[in-house]
Amino acid sequence: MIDHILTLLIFFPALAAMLGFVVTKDSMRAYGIAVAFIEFVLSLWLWYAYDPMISGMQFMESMPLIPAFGINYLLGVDGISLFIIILSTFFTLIGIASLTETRRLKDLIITLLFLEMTMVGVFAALDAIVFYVFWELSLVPMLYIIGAWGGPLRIYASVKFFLYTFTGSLVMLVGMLFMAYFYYQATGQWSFSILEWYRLILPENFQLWLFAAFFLGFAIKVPMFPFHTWLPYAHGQAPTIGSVILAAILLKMGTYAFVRFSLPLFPDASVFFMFPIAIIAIIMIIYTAMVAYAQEDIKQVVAYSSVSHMGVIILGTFALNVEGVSGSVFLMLAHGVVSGALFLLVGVIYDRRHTKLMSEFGGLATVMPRYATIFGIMMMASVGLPLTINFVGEFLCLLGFYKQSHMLTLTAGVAIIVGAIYMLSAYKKMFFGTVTNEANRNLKDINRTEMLGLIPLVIVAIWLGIYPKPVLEPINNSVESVIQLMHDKAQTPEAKARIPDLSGNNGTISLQEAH
Amino acid sequence: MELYLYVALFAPLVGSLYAALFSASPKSKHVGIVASGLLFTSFVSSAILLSYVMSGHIVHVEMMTWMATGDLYIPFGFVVDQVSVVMMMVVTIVSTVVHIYSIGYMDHDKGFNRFFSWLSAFVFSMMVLVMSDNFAGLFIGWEGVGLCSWGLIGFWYHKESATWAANEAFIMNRIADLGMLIGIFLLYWNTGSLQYDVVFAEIGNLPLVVTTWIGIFLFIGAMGKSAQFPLHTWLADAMEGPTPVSALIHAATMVTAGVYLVVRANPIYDLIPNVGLFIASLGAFVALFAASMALVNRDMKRIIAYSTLSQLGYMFVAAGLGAYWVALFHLMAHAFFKALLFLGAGNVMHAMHDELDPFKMGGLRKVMKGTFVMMTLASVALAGIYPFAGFFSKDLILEVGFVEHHYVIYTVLLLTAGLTAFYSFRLVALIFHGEERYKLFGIHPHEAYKFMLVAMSPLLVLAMIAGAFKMTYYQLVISVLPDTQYHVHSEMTYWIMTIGTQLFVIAAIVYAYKKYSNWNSVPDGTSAMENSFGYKLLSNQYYIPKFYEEVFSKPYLELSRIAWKQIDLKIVDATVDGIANVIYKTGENTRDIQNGNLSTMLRWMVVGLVVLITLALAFTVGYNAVGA
Amino acid sequence: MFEAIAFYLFAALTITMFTITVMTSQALYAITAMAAGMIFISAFFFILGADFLGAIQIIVYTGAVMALYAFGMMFFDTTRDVVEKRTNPQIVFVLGVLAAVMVVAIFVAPIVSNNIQALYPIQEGVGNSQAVGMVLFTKYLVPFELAAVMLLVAMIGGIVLAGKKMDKSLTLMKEEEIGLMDDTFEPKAGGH
Amino acid sequence: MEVTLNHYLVLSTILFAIGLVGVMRRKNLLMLFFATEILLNATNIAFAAISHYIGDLSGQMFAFFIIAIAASEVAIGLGLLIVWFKRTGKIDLDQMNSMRG
Repeated sequence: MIDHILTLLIFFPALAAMLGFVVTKDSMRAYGIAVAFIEFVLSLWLWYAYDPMISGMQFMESMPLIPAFGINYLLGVDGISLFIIILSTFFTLIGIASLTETRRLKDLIITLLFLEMTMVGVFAALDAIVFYVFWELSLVPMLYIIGAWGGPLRIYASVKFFLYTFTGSLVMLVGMLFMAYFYYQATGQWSFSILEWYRLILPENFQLWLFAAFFLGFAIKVPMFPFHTWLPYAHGQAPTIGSVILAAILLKMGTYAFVRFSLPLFPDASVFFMFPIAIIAIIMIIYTAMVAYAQEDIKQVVAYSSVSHMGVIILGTFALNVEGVSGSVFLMLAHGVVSGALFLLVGVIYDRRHTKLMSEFGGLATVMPRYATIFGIMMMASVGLPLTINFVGEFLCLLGFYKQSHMLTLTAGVAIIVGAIYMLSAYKKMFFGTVTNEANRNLKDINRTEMLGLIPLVIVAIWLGIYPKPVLEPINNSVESVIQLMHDKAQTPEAKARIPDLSGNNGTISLQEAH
Repeated sequence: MELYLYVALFAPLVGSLYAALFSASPKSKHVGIVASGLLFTSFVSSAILLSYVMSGHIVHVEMMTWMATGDLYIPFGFVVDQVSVVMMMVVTIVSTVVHIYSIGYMDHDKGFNRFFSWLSAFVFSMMVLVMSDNFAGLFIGWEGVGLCSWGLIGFWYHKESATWAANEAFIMNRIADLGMLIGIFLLYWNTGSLQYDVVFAEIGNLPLVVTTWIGIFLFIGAMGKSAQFPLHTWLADAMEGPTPVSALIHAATMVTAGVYLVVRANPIYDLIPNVGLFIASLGAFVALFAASMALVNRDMKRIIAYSTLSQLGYMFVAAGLGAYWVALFHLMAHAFFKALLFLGAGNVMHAMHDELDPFKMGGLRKVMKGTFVMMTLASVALAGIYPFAGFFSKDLILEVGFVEHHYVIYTVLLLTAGLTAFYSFRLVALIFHGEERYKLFGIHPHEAYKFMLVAMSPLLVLAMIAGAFKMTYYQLVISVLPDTQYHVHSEMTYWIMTIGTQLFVIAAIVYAYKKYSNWNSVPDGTSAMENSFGYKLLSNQYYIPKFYEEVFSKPYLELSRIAWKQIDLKIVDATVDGIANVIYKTGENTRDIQNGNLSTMLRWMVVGLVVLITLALAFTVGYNAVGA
Repeated sequence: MFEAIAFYLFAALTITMFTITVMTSQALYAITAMAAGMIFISAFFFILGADFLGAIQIIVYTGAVMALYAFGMMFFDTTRDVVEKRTNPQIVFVLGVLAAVMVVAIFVAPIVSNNIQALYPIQEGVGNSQAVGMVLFTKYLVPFELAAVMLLVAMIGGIVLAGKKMDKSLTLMKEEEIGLMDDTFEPKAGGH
Repeated sequence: MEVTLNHYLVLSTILFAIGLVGVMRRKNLLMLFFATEILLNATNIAFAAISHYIGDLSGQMFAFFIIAIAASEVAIGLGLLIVWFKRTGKIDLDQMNSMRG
């Protein structure tokens, strides 16, 4: 069973979702929680069985799909993808457990389970086509969630979300096909296996074009400035669960793909584009933080803060050293936990008041102390206070990028200031002061169901902030092999200089050998 | 000894968590008692560690790994050496006193339990800050105290001014923290580690320019925490918090973290005397600058806050001039008498029902004997009168300035010493002497609980006798800090200086008493002095808060609005929608082709045919041209 | 010389006839002109030595196709003038001429013609019909059979389409009635 | 005065253009059918001519099949036309806009 655990992880939720159609409405919720829980336990088992000392792919599965074109059903996890998979199953569980939606609950849970399949699939896929299929499939349940359970502008938002990301990924598909074609030209046989592609050393000008093609697909997904505008709409209109999954997992697909594809495939191009991308990332960080500060809707604040944090992740990724990339992978998890929790928290208040405007609130700390406390903890995590999960990631990202550029990091570091500004002012508007709105006077504090979803997140946010080692270590080992691979493949002298050479200071096996 | 270290470190945390458990429930006295008890335990452990360290040992433990990736390795490591143990003693003594005092002070507050949770959490963060053996751990404590300061300034969160001040403090500190973070990055990439011992061993090998930058960035961090100009405005506003908080955080401990950082990083600053001189100059400037603002202020707590700021300036002068042990000594002495002063002010506030304007008080000496004595003695110590603590530490700083031939700094500090004495006794005179103006406002003052006064007494004792420990202290810390002696060259000069300073200070005190001890009216803003330019300038804090408001806060908000409404919605998003619209409109327009009219379709078919044929022709011609 | 005269003569005739077909507003003129044009075209086939094709042309077009059109026209009111739309006649002609010019340009340019080689050369001493037959029943047997089937299908289709319910005037029936009729596939009792 | 392949091709093109003009300007479906016949015949001439000048029978074969197709087209087309006429009473092209997009 452990040999096929990835297949199991991918298709178990889908099968369960199929079965879900025959489950009665009343027991659907319990059924959904049970399935998500089993899936989560399976993913924990995956972690348990994972050997953190091996940097290469583990639990690999392969099955030919279209042998003539080298398309295989190829799965595997390493330290980079392992935790994002666990995060996906974790958030699906939390999301289903804390569902407060009453309209067509059954459909919603089935959709979520399908979504879980696509998410796990994306992160476990090692074949570009399989990856692409899951990548695109993930749009469908999300489209449905926003379009069916969303706010008044849901159709606009969902169509925008779909078309925007779809356009980007089509360009990415072209890139993938070209990549396979180059592989064919170089070796005489077709392959879409990412690990096979890793071995390919492309001429620099090819790398630039391919990098650009992949970049567009990933950047829209992340979303990077100036492709970010679909996100506020999607978040603004999506139901709570949609926002949670979107922020926690779906956005991570973009940054994950950068680490999985762009970096090891195109080391020279990565170095070439490092500074332009870093500048975009910095614009993202500061500009969206400012936009977040101007928002009147608490959910939009969280949405824009997501973009801002994604900027830090991108910056860390393009630090191109172990510290930065490990930090960015870690920050993906951290941001997933924190922004997911923040969206859940916004959902809590939305369920009670059916408004998200901050001006409607004020003085909530008196009425809902527990809610204010949890919100405060998560806000501080989002601001990046040490000993919370976000700090580890942000610190490493900035530390890593500092090696590449002093001035840019200094500018990017403004993140910790502007982040504090919008978050604290939003918190002040919502929780501090006296209760002025009569409707708020008798609000109920967090109930048990909501606690069930939020407490684990608080625990994770603090636990991994204090003791990130169990997660950081496997990430570090896998990232080291990626960086080493990049260094070995790099051709231009600048790339050789920018990407550190790690050989000799550790015994990790490079990806090629592992494969 | 490791056990004592852990007890000293984690007892406050346990207290905080214990209090947090009850934070939602109504006031329960046991919370305060347990928290204070645990703090006392921490104090006892620190004292045991002190005796151990005094015998020449150092306790260094590594609890566990925090972050490890690539070459980066950051553990949770703690070191108790001669410097940190001094800080630990200061922190635990003052915080134990403040905890016990708070049981009485916060007696009637609804958030009693919550208060203790925050307060103990603060002490824990402060302990982490001083005990850490690496810069990252220091940064944890650094941010931790910032967080607790935020929570405590905004403790009365229903007050707009309190929450505003809390956010201001946090954000200002964040600005400085960025500098500190950059300093840490520089250290890591140049020395490969963040451990103090490794860094300090390596620092000599670095190019001077790098060291300079490291020093500058770390000092920027210190500037924020210690509220040095231009990041000073938050400290006065932070007085919105409960008074024990002001005593503990904004006088005795947290604000001195910046000084501690410079003292701790003395091997770095020793290499860059230019930066050190800058630090000293800024310190001297802030000392005078803050003192001048305290002269006219009409808010009791703000006056003491400015005095804190001013004293921090003194400390930075000492630290900047390389007299690290002097800076640390003044830090210690200042912690005692300033905390005492604040707690006394707290008593007065309680008695006056949260009235802060000293002009509305007067004559409180009769009803508040204990507080009167304590505050007067604390003010004497602050003014630096022999044989109180302030004399030994503050005069030493003056001597340092003199001996190092920085006469400008020396003059400024001397002048400031006079101002300090003046405003301190202006305050004392206005509060405790003269007519009982509070009667006009129908207030019936009463003395604080007895146990609060008892709790304050250790501070009183320390404020009086701390100077006696000077040599012990000196012997202790020179094993870590550079042993710099400051002797004025001739005996004669020394005595002239000392006595001259004392006389100057006493003259200032007498003047203050004369001017204010018989004050009999509440100024209403009509007197000539209050309308003079100088007065207005000072009472508006040189218009700096207003300047920040106009130049930074408002434009930032405005810019944010523009970024959202104009750029994000009207440019970025509109472009995206525009592209979509172009495609949509194209479809809408070309839809006429598909109008179902077959004859139109036929025509289009012919158009297509013509186009295709043209293309075929063009390509064949082109092909032939190339082929030929 | 004779060939040239014949070519130009028939070319002129064909063009004239077809122009009339396209431009006239009288359906009867049009069909008559077209029938004539078809016959003139067969003349080209004879000139070109494709005797069999010429014969087929006359038989199929002037025999079968024209007869079909003639029968078809009986259903319609062909006596009145056909009103054509006059929205943008110049576009029509411009496009037509443009297409023609382009095609001519392609053909006249000696690009295509030089590169063509005979796959099935015309054998000497064998009559055209015989040669056609030989190629048609060897190389093009399957297409030929398919064409046969297609013609059969077309025939049956034509009969079914045109002959179905000749007694009904679908014009006077409502949409629903027609739909109903298609469903039942039987004429309603008491219909028209 | 020799008649070359190009003469035939030009003739064929001219006829084709006439057909195109007819296709475009006719609104009456029956007349449109005539125009399509012209188009088909124009190509037939080209095929036959090429066949002759190249010395290859394939051209004639194509013409042959085109004639077959033309015949089928007329049969089916007229059938449809009659059904349409019976339903609407018109054979006006502009009326047929049920395929409006």
